[in-house]
Amino acid sequence: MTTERRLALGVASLGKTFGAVTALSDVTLEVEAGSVLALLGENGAGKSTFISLVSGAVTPSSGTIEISGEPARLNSPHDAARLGIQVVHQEPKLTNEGSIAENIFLADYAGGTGLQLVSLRRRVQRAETLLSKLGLADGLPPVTTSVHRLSAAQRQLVAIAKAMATEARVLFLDEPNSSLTPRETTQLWNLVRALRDSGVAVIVVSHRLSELYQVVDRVAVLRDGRLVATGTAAEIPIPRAVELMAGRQSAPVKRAERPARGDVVLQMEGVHTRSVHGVDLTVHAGEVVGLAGLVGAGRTEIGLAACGGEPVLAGRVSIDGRERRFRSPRAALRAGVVMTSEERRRAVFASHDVTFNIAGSSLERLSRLGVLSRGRERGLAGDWVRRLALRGSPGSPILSLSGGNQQKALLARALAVKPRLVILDEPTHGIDVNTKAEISALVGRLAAEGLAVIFISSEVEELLGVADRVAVVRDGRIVQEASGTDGIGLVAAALGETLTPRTEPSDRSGLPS
Amino acid sequence: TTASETRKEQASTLKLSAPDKAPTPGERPALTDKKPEKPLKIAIIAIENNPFFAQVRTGYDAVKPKIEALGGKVDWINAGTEVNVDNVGRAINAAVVDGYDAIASLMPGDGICSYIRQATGQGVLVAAYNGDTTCAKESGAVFFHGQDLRGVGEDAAKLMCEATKGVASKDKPGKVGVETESFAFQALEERRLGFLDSLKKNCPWVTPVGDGVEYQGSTDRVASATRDFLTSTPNLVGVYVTGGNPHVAARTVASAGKAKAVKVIGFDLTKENVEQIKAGNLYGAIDQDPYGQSYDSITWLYNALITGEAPSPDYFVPTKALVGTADNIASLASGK
Amino acid sequence: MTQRWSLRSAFGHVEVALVLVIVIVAAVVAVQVPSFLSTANLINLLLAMVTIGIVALGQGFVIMAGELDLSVAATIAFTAACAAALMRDGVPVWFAVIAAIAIGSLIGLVNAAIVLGTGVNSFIVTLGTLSVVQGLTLMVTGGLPIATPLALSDIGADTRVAGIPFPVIVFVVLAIIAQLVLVFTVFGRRVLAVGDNAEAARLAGLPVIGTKLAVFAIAGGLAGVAGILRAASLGTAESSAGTADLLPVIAAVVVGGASLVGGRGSMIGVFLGAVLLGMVQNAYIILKLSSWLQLATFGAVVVAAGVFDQARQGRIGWINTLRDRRALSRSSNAAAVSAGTSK
Amino acid sequence: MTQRWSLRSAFGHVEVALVLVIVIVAAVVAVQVPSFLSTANLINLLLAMVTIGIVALGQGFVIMAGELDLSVAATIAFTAACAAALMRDGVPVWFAVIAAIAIGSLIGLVNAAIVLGTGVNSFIVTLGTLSVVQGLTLMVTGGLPIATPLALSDIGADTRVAGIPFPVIVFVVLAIIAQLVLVFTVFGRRVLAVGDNAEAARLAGLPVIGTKLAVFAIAGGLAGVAGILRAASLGTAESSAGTADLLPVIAAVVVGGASLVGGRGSMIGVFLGAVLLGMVQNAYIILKLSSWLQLATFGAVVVAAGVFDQARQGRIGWINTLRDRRALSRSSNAAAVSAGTSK
Ligand SMILES: Nc1ncnc2c1ncn2[C@@H]1O[C@H](COP(=O)(O)OP(=O)(O)OP(=O)(O)O)[C@@H](O)[C@H]1O
Ligand SMILES: Nc1ncnc2c1ncn2[C@@H]1O[C@H](COP(=O)(O)OP(=O)(O)OP(=O)(O)O)[C@@H](O)[C@H]1O
Ligand SMILES: [Mg+2]
Ligand SMILES: [Mg+2]
Repeated sequence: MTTERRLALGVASLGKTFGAVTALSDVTLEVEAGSVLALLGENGAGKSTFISLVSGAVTPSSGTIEISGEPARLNSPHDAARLGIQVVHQEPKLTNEGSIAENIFLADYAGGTGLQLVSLRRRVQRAETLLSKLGLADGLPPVTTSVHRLSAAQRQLVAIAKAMATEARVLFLDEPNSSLTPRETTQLWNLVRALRDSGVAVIVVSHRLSELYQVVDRVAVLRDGRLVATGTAAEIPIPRAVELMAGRQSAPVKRAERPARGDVVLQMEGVHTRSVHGVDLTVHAGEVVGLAGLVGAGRTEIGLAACGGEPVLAGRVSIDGRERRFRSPRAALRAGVVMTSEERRRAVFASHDVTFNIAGSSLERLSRLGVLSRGRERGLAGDWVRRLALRGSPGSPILSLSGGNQQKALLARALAVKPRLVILDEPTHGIDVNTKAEISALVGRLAAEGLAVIFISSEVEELLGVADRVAVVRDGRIVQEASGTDGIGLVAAALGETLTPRTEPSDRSGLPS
Repeated sequence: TTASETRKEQASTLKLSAPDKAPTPGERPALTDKKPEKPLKIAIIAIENNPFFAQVRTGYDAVKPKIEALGGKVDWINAGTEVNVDNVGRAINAAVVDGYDAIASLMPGDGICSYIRQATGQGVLVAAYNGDTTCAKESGAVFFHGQDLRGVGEDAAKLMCEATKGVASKDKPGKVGVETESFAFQALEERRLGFLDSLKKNCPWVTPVGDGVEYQGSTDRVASATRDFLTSTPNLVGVYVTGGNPHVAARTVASAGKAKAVKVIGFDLTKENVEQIKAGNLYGAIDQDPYGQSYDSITWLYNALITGEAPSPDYFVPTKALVGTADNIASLASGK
Repeated sequence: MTQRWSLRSAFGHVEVALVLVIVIVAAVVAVQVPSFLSTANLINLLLAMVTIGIVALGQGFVIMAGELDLSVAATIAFTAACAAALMRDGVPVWFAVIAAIAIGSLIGLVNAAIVLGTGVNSFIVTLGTLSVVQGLTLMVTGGLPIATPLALSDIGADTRVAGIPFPVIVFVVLAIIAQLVLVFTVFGRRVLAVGDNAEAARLAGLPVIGTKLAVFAIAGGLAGVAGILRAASLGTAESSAGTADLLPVIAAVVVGGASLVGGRGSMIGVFLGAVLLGMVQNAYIILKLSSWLQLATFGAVVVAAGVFDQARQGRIGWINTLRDRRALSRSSNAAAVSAGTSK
Repeated sequence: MTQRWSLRSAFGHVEVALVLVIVIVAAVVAVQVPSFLSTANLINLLLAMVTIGIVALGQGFVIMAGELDLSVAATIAFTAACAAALMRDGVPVWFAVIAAIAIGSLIGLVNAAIVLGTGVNSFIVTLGTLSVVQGLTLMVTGGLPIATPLALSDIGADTRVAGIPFPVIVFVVLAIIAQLVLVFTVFGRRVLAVGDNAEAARLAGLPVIGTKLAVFAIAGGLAGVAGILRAASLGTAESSAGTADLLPVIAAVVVGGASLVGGRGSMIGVFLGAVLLGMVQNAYIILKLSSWLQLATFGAVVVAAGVFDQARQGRIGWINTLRDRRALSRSSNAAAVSAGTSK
């Protein structure tokens, strides 16, 4: 497209080690201005590390970085920002007490003595203008709302707006769509295209390859911290990319055959919570029920109501035919009901290792008379590390794991209690394609063994791949149920959106400007 | 008006006539039998959470009905739980606002004088008791009734010299461990420094172990410091405690079996201290007549309000420094 | 829901909640002792909290930035002692005043340098420096008070402007400035952002180190101001003035609604927190409460202020649930009626 | 890199780091005064820290569970006073001892109930109850110490088993039990999990409320144990409303390596933290340090222990950065050479 090739970013022999772990080694890569690069790789491949290095958040152990053709020495994120590098981090980095507007313009506070005055009113106006320009205003409450009142997806929107608030030359998006629904993702891709056309280099990390391929020009694949391939999206189509990421051919995951569904495990009748209004839901043993819905629809809340995480204000929740009034998730756990959280940072025990994190819900089972058997604890953790192909040893600190692997540990925590019913809230949030398929398969297998599963996801395709039935949630109510392969249309329709047909990677049309 | 101006104007506000002679310490002063012409009230500012102040309280309890029989009013104002300038100052201010005609105030340190100046500036009669003497006079306080702190520190040293006669001498020098409640609390520093000075003068062969240690109101640390002195100093002959709880030191020395060799000296004849003196563990304690600190001060304030007469030509009216030792403790204790 | 919202907007700020608590306490006391509300007493009450209050403003910045500074309690006495020693040695008063504030800031900077340079929790660092500064005070004073010159008392409690003691004016002015700085300047926003999420602040390019250095320096400097004002009022620099101020200073900040983990707070809240504590102390003297009641009352008010703040924010989970349940059963009765008709 | 790793595994635990600091301090002191290492002195040193140490074990549980309990400082005196009053009134000694521990636990439960029921930060709640409990102590004692019967001194400092004072044995045994509980029991795990991330623990089905109730009850109960042992050793229950034990108790826990935000810590660390503090206090008597040096040394050791712990964990950012940068410049020089040849 552009005749003169302008390099926005170039790195040579970039590497990073954390203690004994090599997160990235010898990566040499160039990104042109005005292009979108997909950075692909399995969990722990080094994608986030790459971004941290190039955005000045972490000092590289080796290698050089050039920004716009100039060698750059990045001592801080501030240095990188001055050179036009903006990042949407995998975990949104926001201040909790700050308002949406304040977070969007947080970088305004970066320079100067600090004695400049701030105008609250102007900041609010600018934030409103920016959000509506970006088309993100609909998904968010008023810009004066504190961030701690937002859901994970809403926080992600704020983080995106924050990165867009400054003129960027290089924009990194680390899993920007991981909790977004298709509609918001489409919106985001439109933004990305517009930026690309104005000459920005955009580097996107995402495990939702089919969504991602709607927008990318080039693809770079990392495996075990090394760059294994680069090419145009046409040269490396999705199946090839998946192969490169894994380093092997991946067998297509077959949907496990399940016996006919068993007895009713969970029955919710007219359940009300703060933001759920009269939900009826039945889940049988051996059945996977998906919950679909837009951001803030109330899917998490339904799960919490079922597992004692949120007080049920009215209605009945029965497990195995007995009415239960769980006062806490602990009571639910005793009855065989567990839930995994959609938000990693609210779920991990950050100062402890993988074993501690996996064994968290199973302590009683691993102990006699209150004394813990550390051998059995290690055994349990080791088992699950193997079963989920978790990359990291049972003894490694949980925070040293990549995001996806942390997610696996949390999944293991829930499954290790051998529940009757498991509620998985965005369990594949940030998990790579192969693992996602593995998790889907695992869920299928467990269901086949008689487990009842509620599977909450904002990815409709995934839901239809794993669920026997999908319930669509809107405004705290179940508005539709669908099953079967043609359910996708129904669900999409119920969500009030048309799933965009997969656009060709080279397609450049449809830019709103 | 700035403060420096006001301060210069002071001292002229209160005019009392002085009697010819100072009262004899120890005897309880007589209360005038005149009734007040208009309602009159006197406050004593104190705290209430330790054995010493419990004794002060008994003096107050004794004098209160006598004055109230005459038609006056006396109140005990709790300044808080800790004797410090902020607490006592706050209480003085509150008493002034509350319309007291006279206040007997504790003296936690020089800083209190500015509050006294404020109070006397508003025509309130102020007396100082228990603590330091130097600046209250300039601030307009009518008298100070209490211990001469440096003086009793010196007395304590003399007592220590006497106590250690048998165990230390010119040829056989001895050590004394000093335990102070706080290195930064003025009254206790006077007691500590007076002790150290006088020790050097009176029996130079008995020398302190360093500057001493601070126990900050912790009985545990009185005990542990005593034990530490005992183990680390083979020729320890004495322990001197400037603040509360010398009985803990005495007990610790005794349980180490060193009561004969190591003499403990402290202040105040509280119940616990008396017991330890009787048991032969505490060599001596110097009393400061806590009963009189309240009883006498309040009496004199009432008299001054009615008769316009100060208790003494001197500003400083010392309390009787009774020294309680095994020899006289029986009679002292029964005399109370 | 709407009801909850209107309630919230009425008690929308910690300041309003505190003012309410203050009014209630004042009313209760004034009914017993009317002179409680006399101008003279109100001035006493403020005057008594000047030291704690000013230091609490500085501590407020530190706490809102996610740190804690225990050492300020010792800095008050140390700066005053240094200034008094300087004046005693013939240094001009104005210079000694500036020196005291500078020394306070310097101590703050040392604290910050240790915290930032080693990553040791500021609680531990300042627990250590608290003791070190107390030691230095003893070194300077030898444990005895140092008298300050008459000229210094021009900024002391005896100097009144329009009937209000000078230190009180300083306190009020500093509280207002602190609040303006916190809310309307970039620095203030940085403090809150850094205290809320230092990592987010760093990634957004905010000068985390500079901000933390500044808050500790401010806290030390304000301890210097408090020390000087106290010495000026008392005419002497005490060497004891020590850890008695430690807990009240922190109490004023947290009663004032600041979050102990940083990121949230108000300087007007700190001011009101100090006033509330001062008021309680004043009240129990006026009411002639016995020692044990003084202590118990003080403790109860601290807890009550905390509970009130939580209730105001609608953060007491079980109350919310109860209310929601009641509201729902009311509306579902109504719904059942209408459903019954429609069936 | 490998070198750093071997270093880390050698100093792998806070306990090892503390033992090293303790050995260094001991060596420095013993060089000056050999008798420092005498059995008698070592026993003194432990005995001096019994109260603080036992209470710090309880505080350790509370801090590791992500809370803080300031009130324990007052509970020590209160429980002792209650027990002494009961014994004075003829209640059997063993019963009074149990009562003291029960009363302590009860106070802990009240603290926990307020914290859990209202969501008010435990710092504020226990700042308040600290004062309330001090008040109750005065109410019970009237400000006067209460003598304890001779029989109680059987568990006091004068009773020795194999030459070691009984309270020291209790302290050591409690520390060992506490460590075993923390590391090997479900309860210990829960404490660490709840302190690390209470929300996560709740959703994972851990009994958050029960665990927090338990840690506060343990802290109160251990304060009761400490109170009784102190009364037994002194022969009297003090009524002093002082907070002299407040900061040392917290200092022992954090010097012992526990994270103040919860989730991490060791009871052996707490034990060693208390020993280190006791040792410093003992050392300056032995070394005859001047008053200001006593305070300054104490502070310096607290800071040094913190810094040492950080360094051991390789957490001092700028040291790491320096090392990384040096490694980088070495490797990028190499890279530049190879890049030069490839061009
Ligand atoms: N701070 C750290 N300390 C130790 N190891 C780390 C640290 N950060 C990352 N790693 C390791 O570096 C490797 C790369 O991690 P990175 O977060 O870059 O992966 P990623 O490709 O972003 O994975 P994901 O898709 O799961 O987000 C992983 O093995 C991870 O465990
Ligand atoms: N702590 C809270 N305070 C206020 N409102 C909340 C809170 N938590 C959730 N909500 C609101 O409750 C509603 C349902 O939220 P929920 O998290 O169940 O939705 P969801 O379907 O899981 O969506 P998401 O994609 O955001 O996770 C939303 O409108 C949300 O804003
Ligand atoms: Mg990542
Ligand atoms: Mg959700």
